[in-house]
Amino acid sequence: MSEQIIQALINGLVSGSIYALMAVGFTLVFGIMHVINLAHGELYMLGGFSTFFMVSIYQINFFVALIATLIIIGVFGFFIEKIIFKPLRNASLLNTLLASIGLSLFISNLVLKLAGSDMRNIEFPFSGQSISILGTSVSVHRIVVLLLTAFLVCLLGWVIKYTKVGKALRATAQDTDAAALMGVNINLIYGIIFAISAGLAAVAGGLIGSLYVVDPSMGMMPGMKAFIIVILGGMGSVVGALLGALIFGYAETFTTLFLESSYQELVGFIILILVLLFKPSGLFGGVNTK
Amino acid sequence: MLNIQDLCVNYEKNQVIKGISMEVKEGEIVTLIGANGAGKTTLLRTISGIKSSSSGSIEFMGNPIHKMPSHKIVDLGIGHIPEGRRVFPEMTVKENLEMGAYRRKDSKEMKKELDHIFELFPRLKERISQRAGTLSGGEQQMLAIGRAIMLRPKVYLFDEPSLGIAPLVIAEIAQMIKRLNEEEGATILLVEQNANLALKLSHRAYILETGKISLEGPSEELANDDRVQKIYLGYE
Amino acid sequence: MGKRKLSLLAGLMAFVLLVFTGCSGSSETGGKGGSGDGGDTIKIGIAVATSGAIAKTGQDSLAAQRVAVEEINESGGVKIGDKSYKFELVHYDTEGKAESATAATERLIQQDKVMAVIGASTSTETAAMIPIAERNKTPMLTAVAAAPVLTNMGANYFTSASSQTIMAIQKYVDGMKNFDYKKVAMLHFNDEFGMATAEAVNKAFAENDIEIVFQEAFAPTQHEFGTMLDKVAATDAEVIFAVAQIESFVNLLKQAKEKGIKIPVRDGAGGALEEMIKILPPEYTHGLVGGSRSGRVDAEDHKAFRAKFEEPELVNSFHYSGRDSIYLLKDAFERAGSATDKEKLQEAIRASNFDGLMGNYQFNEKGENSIKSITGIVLDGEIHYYEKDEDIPQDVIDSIR
Amino acid sequence: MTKNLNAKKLSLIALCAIILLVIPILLGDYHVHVINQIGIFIILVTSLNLILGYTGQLSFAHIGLFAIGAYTSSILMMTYNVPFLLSLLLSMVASAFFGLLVGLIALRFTTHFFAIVTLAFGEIIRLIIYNMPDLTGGPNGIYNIPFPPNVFGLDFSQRSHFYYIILIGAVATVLFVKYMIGTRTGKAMIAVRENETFAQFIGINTWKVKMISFTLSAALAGFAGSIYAHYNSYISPYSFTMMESVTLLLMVIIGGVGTIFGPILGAAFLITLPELLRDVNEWRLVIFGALLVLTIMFMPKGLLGLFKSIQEKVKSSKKPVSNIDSGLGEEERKSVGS
Repeated sequence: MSEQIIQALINGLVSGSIYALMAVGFTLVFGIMHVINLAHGELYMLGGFSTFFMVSIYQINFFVALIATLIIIGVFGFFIEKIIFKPLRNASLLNTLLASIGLSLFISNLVLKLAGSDMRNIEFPFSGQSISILGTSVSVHRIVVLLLTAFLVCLLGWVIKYTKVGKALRATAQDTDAAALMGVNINLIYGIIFAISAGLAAVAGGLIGSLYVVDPSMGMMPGMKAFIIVILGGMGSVVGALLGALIFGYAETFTTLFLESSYQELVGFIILILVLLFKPSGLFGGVNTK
Repeated sequence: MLNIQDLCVNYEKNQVIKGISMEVKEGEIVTLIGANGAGKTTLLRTISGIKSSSSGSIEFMGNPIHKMPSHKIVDLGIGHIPEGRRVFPEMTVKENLEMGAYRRKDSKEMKKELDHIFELFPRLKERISQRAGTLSGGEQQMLAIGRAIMLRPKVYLFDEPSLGIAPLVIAEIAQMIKRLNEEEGATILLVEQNANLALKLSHRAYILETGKISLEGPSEELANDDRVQKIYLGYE
Repeated sequence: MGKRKLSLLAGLMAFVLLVFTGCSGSSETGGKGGSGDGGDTIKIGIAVATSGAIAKTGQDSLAAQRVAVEEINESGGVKIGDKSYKFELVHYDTEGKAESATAATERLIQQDKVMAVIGASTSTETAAMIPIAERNKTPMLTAVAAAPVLTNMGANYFTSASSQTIMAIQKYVDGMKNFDYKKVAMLHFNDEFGMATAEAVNKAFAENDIEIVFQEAFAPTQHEFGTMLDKVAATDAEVIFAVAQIESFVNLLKQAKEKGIKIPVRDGAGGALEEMIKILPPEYTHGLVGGSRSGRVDAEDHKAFRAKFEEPELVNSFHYSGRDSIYLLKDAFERAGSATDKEKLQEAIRASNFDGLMGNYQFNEKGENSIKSITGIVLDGEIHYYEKDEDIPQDVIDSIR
Repeated sequence: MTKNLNAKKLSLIALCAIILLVIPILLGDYHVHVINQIGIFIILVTSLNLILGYTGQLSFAHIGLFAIGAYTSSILMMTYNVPFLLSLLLSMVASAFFGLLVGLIALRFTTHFFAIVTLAFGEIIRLIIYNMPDLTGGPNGIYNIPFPPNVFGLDFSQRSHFYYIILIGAVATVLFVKYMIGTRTGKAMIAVRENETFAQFIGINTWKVKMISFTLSAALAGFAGSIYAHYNSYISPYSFTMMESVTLLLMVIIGGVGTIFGPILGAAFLITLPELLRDVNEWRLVIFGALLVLTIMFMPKGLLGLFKSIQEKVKSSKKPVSNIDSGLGEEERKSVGS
């Protein structure tokens, strides 16, 4: 049993880190732009496809493909913001939410039409290898996912904390008008936020696509879960998103360990409601919840 | 220096500013007095490019700026200290000041500027790594002014600097505004509800009533005007 | 309500009426003398999901149905009496939603006047469609959805031509016996298909002294099986029996391999083997055993059929099943001796004794078919098939155990 | 309303009534079926509009309450042989009861927190139905749900006869909501929507008003659910997912939120459009998605808003009056959420 618990602790950490990449981008867009982007999952799916095509069709190195995916989908995200969300800048929360659902339908069905519904497997360089941690074996694949996620989150944290763009992002999040008065180009910042969010989701898609499989409907659940995690952690809070992702990862793992897998979804929602009952703005919420 | 012609601004379907023409000359302190909801804040926001106008023009040193995005307007040298201070609450005092110099490229000059501001407001230096949200109202106002000075703008737009601030600190801030004008030659457009203070500080004044200018002239003259005394200065 | 709105309402209703009557008009004239007036085409309605999350099965079976119709029409059509008819397919997308499926069915039957409906992708859609076929006395076949709930609804006009879980159960038992497995870990979907299969397998295994030492249900959307596999590894199970669709199955295999779990995995859903070897490299699938529902894909008929597709290697069990559904109908029409009598057609369908690619189709009074599942074993990325009465060579068994 | 019942208006009402009554005679079963579905969704969306459009609370739990109505009615009638009308009534009571429970917890939250909590509840209801096979049939759903008993020679197993039940239900629901909005409570709801703090300030118990609105709208959702179950004679948890919930919201938004007529227009549009697009099959959802984005971008006030602005343009071109407030009425759409 103790070995199973150690395994579960590691499994939960990996699941949590995967959710974290999705949730951080989602929360950035919400926290700064006040847009609930339910097409987030489709950007993740596009990332999975982009990585698949580069790795398995054009034989590009997996890690190079991930970086390329980050950039390509990031740029795509930038233009999505310009074309769809910029004109909706003054629309209500519900209207942008519905527009994002329309976008999600459009992207997923277009990919379905163009690429077909077949599942695809991304070849991962170290597949099948594993190392021993605390007496249990963990696959190299998962460790790479974990490390890459940690690296990206730290990198993002560093950018936000210390760079000029990061400061502008934070200023915009805290007070958009005041940031504009400082000379921050708000339109550009919004585009950058969307690009970062899309890029992170796309990398998550590539990483998870390699862990699982890639297909046009793969984005639906992770997109939904990112939404719930972000609410759990507190809308707009990056730290909250990370913590929410871990809680969610562990909740799922321990539901499987002690109850049954099929209760995962139910347990997730119940945790959400319980957390909100005791902390109505989410774990780290309350700062930017306009 | 700042020239506004027939400016109209709408919120949704309601016209808030209904054709304003006014001028601020170099080296002047001009004040804009009016009741709540007269459109003062909207006017300043329109000058900074946060709000777009529906017709009319704004010229700054010969450049038409009414169609410019706000970051370009900042580049031209307009510093806006918004109503309610609007400091970035989750950032430290230092970070807030650095944000003020966001458009400036010369980092060496910036250091000097910081020292200068700490000289002007020694209290900010004491709180340099404190989060701005934890400062008192007066300190936040100082920070907001300091933040604007970081940019070295040619024109300062002050929006209700005395609002919600302890009377002692108001005097200090008024002093600062005067110093900026006299010692550094800054041009200032001041929006104030506290007409008494504003008229004392300024050279010229405009009176704004429901989106229109109802009266204008040198501040001293206006301070002696019957109507102004009755409505804005509270004399019986 | 104001006058303005009332007139708007009236206008809207008039518009809808106009559009609808316009639609029905055009589709009747466009139908080139439908089957109703004894023309030379017979219309078959297809209602499967070709968009949305579960589009794959529908797209595959539909593609095969189109090929089958083309084959039939080119080789003389459907011969009824001394006349020959051509098949015409009318397909509507159901999105995997019951609401869309019912509307599609109504439209096929009412508007397009099809003689039979084939559908749908999920059991939910199919279950919602059955009452409509029943009310309109229109024969309905399913080539994809396979849950027992469908044939348990007691409909007279519904027949299941997709391979039935029930028929495979004995095969699963035999499979366990062949390999001498006594302790099984069963992982299954918690949907209608998974639950029904699990229940039937539980019963059959108990009767044959095969112990299920571990059983767990999971949602079809689940991708992560790490902890579940850890739990299985802690038991003394000799084999994992997985009732899962392709996506979950692939993840299960990948993660078992990743964790270094040596317990072999068996397919308990049917139809996954051929997909698995396409998606995964050989080292993941080696030793995988399943009751294949594709028929013997190495047979000449299968090869000839696959050759009609641009990418023959992508042809799977849903293609074969879709193709069979059309030929089954052709056979039924010819025996019914009428291109217009739905009742006779229904009787003929139920009385089928038809050899398709998947196997031999015969139906019981509930509309369940009798296709015998064959065993498939994956060795080095290739599937080897064994009929019911064929013995699996000992060396193959040893190499897997 | 009684005052200006002039001849023109009466004749328009009569025209509408006649068109509505003859629909099943003129059209085939397929079209009647589509119209019936529209009718059921008009009931459901109109009830959602009460909480979303008039009280300003973005609820995703509606689909769950709809499901409770459908299941309650089916189980009562099939397992306990309760007569149809009583099942219908009890399903409304059950939905109202669960609506009350959900409301008690969810209405502690505002804006997107309320939205997400209701979304969680909607999903929890579905998952519980899914995981209780003994009562609800679990993933298999419930089939062979009986039709209402025949009356006046109407056989409700026929689409064209069931049409009249739906027609009565839809008209009754729309009229009820219209009446509700005119009452004191209804006006309080609108006050809450417009400015909750102000509503509190003028002495409205906003929490109570929101609870009443939520519970009433839940009861109506139960009503719609019961009709849905007996009409389709088959229900399963798959018909009550979050995506359907989103479809409901879309109907409200595309029609025109916070108006009586908007939900009718929205339901009609969003059910008819996919049917009209049937011939493009695989491209259908691609086009639908794009249309959705474009609609929200260019018609933020919904179809009704579009009609209104066209009407205003026609009007203003006739007589150039610069009255800026002409378009603002009681039914003006209010943005929901932040």
